Amino acid sequence: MDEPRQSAPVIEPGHTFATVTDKISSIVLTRPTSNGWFVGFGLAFLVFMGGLYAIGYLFVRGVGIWGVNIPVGWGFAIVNFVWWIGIGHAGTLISAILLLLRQSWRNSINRFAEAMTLFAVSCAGLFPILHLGRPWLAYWLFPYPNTMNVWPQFRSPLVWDVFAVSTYFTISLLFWFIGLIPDLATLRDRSENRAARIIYGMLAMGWRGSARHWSRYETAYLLLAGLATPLVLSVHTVVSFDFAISIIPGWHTTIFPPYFVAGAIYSGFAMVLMLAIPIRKIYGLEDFITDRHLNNSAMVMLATGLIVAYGYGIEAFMGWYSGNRYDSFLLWNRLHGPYAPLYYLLLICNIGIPQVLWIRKLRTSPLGLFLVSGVILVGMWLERFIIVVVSLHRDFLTSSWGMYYPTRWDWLTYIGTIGLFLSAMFLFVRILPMISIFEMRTLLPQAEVKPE
Amino acid sequence: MKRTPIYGMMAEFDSPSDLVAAARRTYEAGYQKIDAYSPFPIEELAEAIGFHSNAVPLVVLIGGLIGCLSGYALQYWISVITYPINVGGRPLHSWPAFIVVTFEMTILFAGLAAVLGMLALNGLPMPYHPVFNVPRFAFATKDRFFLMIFSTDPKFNPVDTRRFLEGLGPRSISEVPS
Amino acid sequence: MQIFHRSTNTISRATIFGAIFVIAMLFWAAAEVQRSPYVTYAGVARPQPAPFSHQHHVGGLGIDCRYCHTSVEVSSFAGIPPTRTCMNCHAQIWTGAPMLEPVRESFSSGKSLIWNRVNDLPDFVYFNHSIHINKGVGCNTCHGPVDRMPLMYNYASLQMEWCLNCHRAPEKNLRPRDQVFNMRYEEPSSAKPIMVDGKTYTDQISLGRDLVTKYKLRTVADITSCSTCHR
Amino acid sequence: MKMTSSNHNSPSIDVCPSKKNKLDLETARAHLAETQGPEYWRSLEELAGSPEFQEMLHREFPKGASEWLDSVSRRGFLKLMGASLAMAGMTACTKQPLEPIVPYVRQPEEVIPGRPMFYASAFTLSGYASPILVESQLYRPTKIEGNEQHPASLGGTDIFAQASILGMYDPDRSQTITYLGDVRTWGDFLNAIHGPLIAQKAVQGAGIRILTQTVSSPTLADQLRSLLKIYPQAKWHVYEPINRDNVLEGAKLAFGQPVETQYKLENADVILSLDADFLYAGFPGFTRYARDFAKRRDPDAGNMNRLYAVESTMSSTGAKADHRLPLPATQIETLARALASQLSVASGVGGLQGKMAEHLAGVARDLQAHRGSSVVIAGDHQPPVVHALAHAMNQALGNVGRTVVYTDPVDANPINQTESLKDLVADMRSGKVDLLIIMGVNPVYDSPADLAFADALKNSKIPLRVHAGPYQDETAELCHWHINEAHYLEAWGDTRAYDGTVSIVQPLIAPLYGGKSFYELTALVAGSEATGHEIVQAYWQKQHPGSDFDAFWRRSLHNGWIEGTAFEPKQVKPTTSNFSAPRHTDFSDPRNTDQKNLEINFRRDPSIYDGRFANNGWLQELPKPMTKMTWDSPVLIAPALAERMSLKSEDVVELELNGKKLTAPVWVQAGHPDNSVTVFLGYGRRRAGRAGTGAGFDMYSLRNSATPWSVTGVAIRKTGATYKLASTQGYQSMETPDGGSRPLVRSASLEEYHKEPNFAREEEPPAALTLYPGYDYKKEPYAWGMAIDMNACVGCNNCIVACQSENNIAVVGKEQVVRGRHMHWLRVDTYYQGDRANPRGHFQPVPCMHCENAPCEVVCPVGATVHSTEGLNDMVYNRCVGTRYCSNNCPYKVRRFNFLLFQDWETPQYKMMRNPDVTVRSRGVMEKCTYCVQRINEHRIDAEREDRKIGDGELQTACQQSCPAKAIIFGNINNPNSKVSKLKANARNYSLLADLNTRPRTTYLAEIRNPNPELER
Repeated sequence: MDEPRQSAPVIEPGHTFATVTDKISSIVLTRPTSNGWFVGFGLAFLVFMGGLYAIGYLFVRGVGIWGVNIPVGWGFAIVNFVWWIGIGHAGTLISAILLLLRQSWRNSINRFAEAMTLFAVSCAGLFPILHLGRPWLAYWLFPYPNTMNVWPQFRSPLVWDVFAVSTYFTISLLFWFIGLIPDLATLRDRSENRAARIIYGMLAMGWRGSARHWSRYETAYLLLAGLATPLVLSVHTVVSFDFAISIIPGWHTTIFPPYFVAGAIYSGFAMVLMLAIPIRKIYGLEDFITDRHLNNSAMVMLATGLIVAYGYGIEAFMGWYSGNRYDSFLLWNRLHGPYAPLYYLLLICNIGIPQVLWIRKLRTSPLGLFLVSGVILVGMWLERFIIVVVSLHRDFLTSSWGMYYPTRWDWLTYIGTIGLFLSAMFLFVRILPMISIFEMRTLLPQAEVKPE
Repeated sequence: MKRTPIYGMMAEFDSPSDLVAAARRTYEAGYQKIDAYSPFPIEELAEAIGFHSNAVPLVVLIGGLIGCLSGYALQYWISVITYPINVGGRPLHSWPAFIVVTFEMTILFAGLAAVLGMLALNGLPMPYHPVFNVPRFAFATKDRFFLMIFSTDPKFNPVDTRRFLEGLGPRSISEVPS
Repeated sequence: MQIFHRSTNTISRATIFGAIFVIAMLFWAAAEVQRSPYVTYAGVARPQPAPFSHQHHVGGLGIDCRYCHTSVEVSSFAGIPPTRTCMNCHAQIWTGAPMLEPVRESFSSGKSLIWNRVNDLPDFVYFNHSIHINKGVGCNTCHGPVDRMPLMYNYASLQMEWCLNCHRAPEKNLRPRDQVFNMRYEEPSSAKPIMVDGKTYTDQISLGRDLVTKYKLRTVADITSCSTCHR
Repeated sequence: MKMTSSNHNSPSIDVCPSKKNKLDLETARAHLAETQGPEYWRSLEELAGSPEFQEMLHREFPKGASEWLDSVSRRGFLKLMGASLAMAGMTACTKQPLEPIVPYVRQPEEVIPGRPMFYASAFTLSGYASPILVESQLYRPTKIEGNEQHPASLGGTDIFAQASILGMYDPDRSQTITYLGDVRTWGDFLNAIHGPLIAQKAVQGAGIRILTQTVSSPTLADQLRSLLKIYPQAKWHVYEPINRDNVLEGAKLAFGQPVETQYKLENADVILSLDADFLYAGFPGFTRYARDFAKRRDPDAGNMNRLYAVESTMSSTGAKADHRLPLPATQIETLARALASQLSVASGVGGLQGKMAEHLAGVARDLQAHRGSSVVIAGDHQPPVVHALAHAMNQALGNVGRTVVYTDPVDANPINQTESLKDLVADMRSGKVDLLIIMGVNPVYDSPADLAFADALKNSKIPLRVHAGPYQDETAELCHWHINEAHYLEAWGDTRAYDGTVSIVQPLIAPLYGGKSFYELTALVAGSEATGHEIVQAYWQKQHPGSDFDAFWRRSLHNGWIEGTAFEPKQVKPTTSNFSAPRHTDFSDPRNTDQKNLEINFRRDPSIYDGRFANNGWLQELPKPMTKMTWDSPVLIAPALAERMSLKSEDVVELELNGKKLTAPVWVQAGHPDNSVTVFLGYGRRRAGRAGTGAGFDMYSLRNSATPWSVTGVAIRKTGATYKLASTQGYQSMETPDGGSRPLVRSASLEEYHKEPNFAREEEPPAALTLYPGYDYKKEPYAWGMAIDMNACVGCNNCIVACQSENNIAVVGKEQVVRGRHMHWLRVDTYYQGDRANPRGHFQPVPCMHCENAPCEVVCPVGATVHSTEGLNDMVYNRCVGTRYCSNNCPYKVRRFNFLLFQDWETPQYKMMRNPDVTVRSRGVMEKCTYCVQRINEHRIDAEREDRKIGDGELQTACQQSCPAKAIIFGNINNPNSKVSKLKANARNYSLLADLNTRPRTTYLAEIRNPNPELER
């Protein structure tokens, strides 16, 4: 492990295999559950129920209850979809890419980052189905033999989405699960409660830490990381194709894939920090999630943020340079059109404010980072809104120009998915080790095998 | 070979270094049917017990190839053979459009192969295993390191093996009932 | 400590493979149900106000299809005979038959008989009898051995895959126009060859191919375009 | 024939005809009679077992009023129930519900189930007939088409005729005879009126007053006259809010007698319109005029006409004009006088200075230069003297007999209707009236406010007040008896076209609610109980005695008109001297008049006319040609005025006209004359039905009998409130706010065109530019394409309604239109170009382009929209899952989406009305123009059965068939000799957004204007 000269360590000194193990597993195994947890979970779940109500009404009445119309056929649903998918990128990125880059500091944040990925992708996955005119027919997007003898249309980016997102979810799930197996074994052996023992035992599948197993395990884990790396890049590329493949000014552009991926990582890390900071405070994990982690994540955000800024720049430049009357109008419309305030807000959130991350002090201040991350998440949501709505609402024929106004149902559905996300997170931290115990052990100096 | 009521003999160590050293010595001593257990992966350990290569990469490669071919074949069969129809004036075999799904299918199959292959090769799930009969083995997932000599080893013999293990200076030795 | 019993090893593996098998079975079952008479009504006779028997009228008395289904050659709709058509004969014969009471009742009261539709396509499918007749598709190709049906039932599933089977390979089902209404028509075989324009055919495919050109069928691509049936 | 519980009569009774086998209804009648009138179809409904129907039959007044305006109404939830059924109909894996199938008892000989029949008839509006063919599916009228052979139609129709089919099936139509709101029978009424009539006999009917609409029906006129013979003291009053009093008085002023003025625009090289909107429905003879006008707009024919328009509000005529002069209505008289003196026909004022004078001089010279081939047309709402001047000018220019023809009036009783109504009110107040019979008129709602008709009706103790009409409207409310009138598609009658040609109106179906026609009502008052059929036939028997009557009758019914009934031209001499003194002679400078003293113009509404069509959803949702407004009647104001008062569209203002106040939203209308506002009559109905009630604002409340059309002196005040208006086209310019402009409608002057014929052509990217090889359509027998000539198009909207009727397009209501969810498959974009004070108008009908490289198809994940081998962009509703990606990716935005369950799945009337050939779309699916694929299929099948190819022009889309200007041409572009191929070969032909390489099958012919070169600079 090549340690870049960093002051803050990945893990505070004085820990042993035992302390690490107990510290982390105790969060799950200690009884009783704190009231704080119940309150938090209760609220999150309530919000989620609100979302379900909105979804129920949606199924009864139809997408007409949302603000979508002609020309703006896609509204909040797709905005939220892209936003959630983007957030879902951090997990696999941290686990896979940083693993390949041997960034061992990742070990203490990859577990819940992956969990977050799964939940974010689940939230994202809801929207493409909900936004259908006839959601009960969503399965028609899968190629399966049917009495109609008809099949999906593989030239459509939406079919690509189906494959990309479902693959991404599956791989992330596997990655997360095999990462959990040794820790589940630990919990199996630590827990006093018989039921817990059986459940963890079943999930651990009888893991016993055999050297042979470990060696195959490591190979598989590494290969999976190798596969997940191109995958994570491809997913948001494919999502960006939804727009790039079309002919609508503001969508039809080649910069989208890289710029979407960067944006995804940007928002992903923001979400990781928004979760990590309170969690480490509440569960006193400052020893494992140290300022070093905050600092590194902050720098990743700074970097990806600049890539995103470059994306905006190129879009604007192309609008002007192409000389295409539709593209140049799009630029004008973003700067002076009815949605211009949102565009400026977007620039402030995604480019302006994050520049404070140049300040080292702020990169290690939990509160500061927490706030900046929040701003970035808002900014990234706005970016998707600008891309989807502002491009659509004024396209080629001036006669067909229109406006898009979200309805209360749009908001309720969106908020609802946030509720779903948080509920899932609460459950996760309560029943599974939120930090990879066995990988933490490897970080300890004792883990090194001294040559005889 | 002779039937024995015991599954093997197990020695417990405190540190990865001790375990690796012990494993080496045991292997050099001519024991082949041995295994070592640790709470985290130790690169040297597999070598030490004479486990050199595993088949996971091959499985993944095969999975990937299957995914790739089936992915493209599916699209070609649907778009060109069984359901040919003019979509926006594009040719039936619009290969550039078929790349994405092919790629995703490759990753999916390779990934599944990696996980399922690993589990299968490791013989998991195996909730029951004799080693769990040893109460102290619970620490194998915390901070203890175990070396195991199976009773099926030709050199195995309850008395000699125990003596040999004692020679390695373990924290404790326990017999693993079958 | 040992949490699980030996057997759990076998059980856990059995469960994994069992689950896979069960799921596969469910999909298969769903597909079967979708094609089953429960959904398609294929082969299921419908209750009718009067137990009209095609077997008797067509098979037995040899009445031509067009006597009742008058518009089959000129319209999309083959036509359901008005009560008067029944009365043409039943004013003279079986005048007292109790099973004909609904018919007489309808004729005297002027209230229509309400039959139950047997060959029923979804409302978004537009089928045209006249063109199929015109291109040499026999009645019983789709409607089956009507002359042997005491009570009418639909012979085919009427599902899209069934339609496409023919639209994708019309030569498999074409017959000479003069044979369209022949309920006992048999495909050409070496035993029973068929003469068309002085040419003898002993197998359906070669006959079908020639009829495709003779009757100027549109290309398969044409007749599998969506708007051929969906508007 | 069957009625199913499902969305429409299933495929079993569809099919368009190969040739329109028109037959007279004689035989059909017999069969209908055989099944006891209404029972004939009612029984079917009962079989369908629809409780709504029963409920509807017996309910007195329409429920769920203004349902369309309110998304969460009772019926809104009923629709929810329908949704489940909708899904059943549209999803793939559902079990088919068992459906009944109901044959005839005795099948009529000429009926072939599944093939429609066409009957000739005529639709009448304010006395003027539009000749039509009605498509009948097993005796259910389903579509109105133009009558190609009739001189007044030539295949064209107008929006009102097209939409009348919905009018017939309107579930809110009055469904029973009522007395003080209680259900009664025809017999009851007979008894009730018997006594009073006896009493009147004694006094020679001195107490009888009959108020009718404009009557052009020879039979009805004859009936009424003979009625007046029976009751010599009785009086026959005529009133319509949109009357032609000024035309009549003008004719009297000019010739001393009422005459009808007909224009022969095919002979006119120069046309001057003095506030006459002769290119929009509602102007007598519009369909024919539009055709003649369009015929002379072909720049390649070398005889292109020139149109000057002086108008008081932006109209489609103004939009088509080569020179347009916006002028407050009250100043047009002055201009007319000045022009007249220029042409030295009248001793008016010459006193004109500045640009106006030059302009006028130029026009005068142009007219002079085209003596005998020019025409001056005065607008119905211009004062009599303007009409007289127009007559004089036409005389002086030698146009009479060439471009202008005078005949007897079409109106059988040409009297000043406003005066007539005044007399009636006077008699009512002075208690002279004992029996008042109101036929079809709704004076309580639409009579001038100063007459206070409602008050007169309520407070004058008229012992017996009878109202006959299609609705339980405002007037019915104040009458004792209400007779539900039979729709013209349900009853016998006759009527006259603008040229006098008489058409027999024949019923297509027995009255849905057993209504009675005015013929029958009049007969009853005259003491006979003859049926409409007997009455009309008897009258024509008199006109055409002799043995060959049956042949004559059949021929007349079959052709749709009676030979030799067209009026003969009349020789009339105008008296050029006796023009009364000018009203005012100054062209006041716009800037110095204040907002307290503006001119207000009252105009018929472009969509719902005088309010009689207020409950017609198709018309309510039809975007008005210039504003694209639906469901509402804003106050139109000029941009300059809006600036001075800092008003924006949708700001609410208060109008005050001699004491009466009314608040309404404004709409800034480019090209509207300054210091003048235009309001539209017909809105603010109280008892119109679920669609019409409550929509818009009642401008009649400001209208006075003295100044029915325009008057100066209205004050407008900004209230600060705003009001949402439902315009379907938010942005009406091709110039984008960033200063760019988009070549959507391409136009040039005739000169420019001759210099550069290919000006409209745009380089399409070469096919080789793409990675993909193109698709070869040449090998196909047919490749469908469409060409739209924007020079011919007059923006009359007929195509939109025709399409709506043919393709079962849903009405969504104001709220949904505001949200941008209207469903029209074909829209007409209106663009304004140049100076907002007096811009050029352009109309561009936009159906689906059926792109060969369709962007919509590529992005559909389930292949619900794909290409047919003949180049159609098929839309498969039952495969659509509703991602709306196709619409996003459609650069023309012609796709429409069922965001909610827009179709009415319950009302049995609508089930009967729908075209059984077209799937009724459910919630959550995309839909769009299909090039009328149902017609293509039926024609192809018929052609194949007869072993031939579809002939050019044999197959017409709905929009094309009834287009009065024949601006839309559809056909096989693989046939080089087809009309459409020839048009596409024309230099003016271009495709919209060609640079996107979508390769549209629908292309446009650029607009060419013919301005007067001398006025250009």
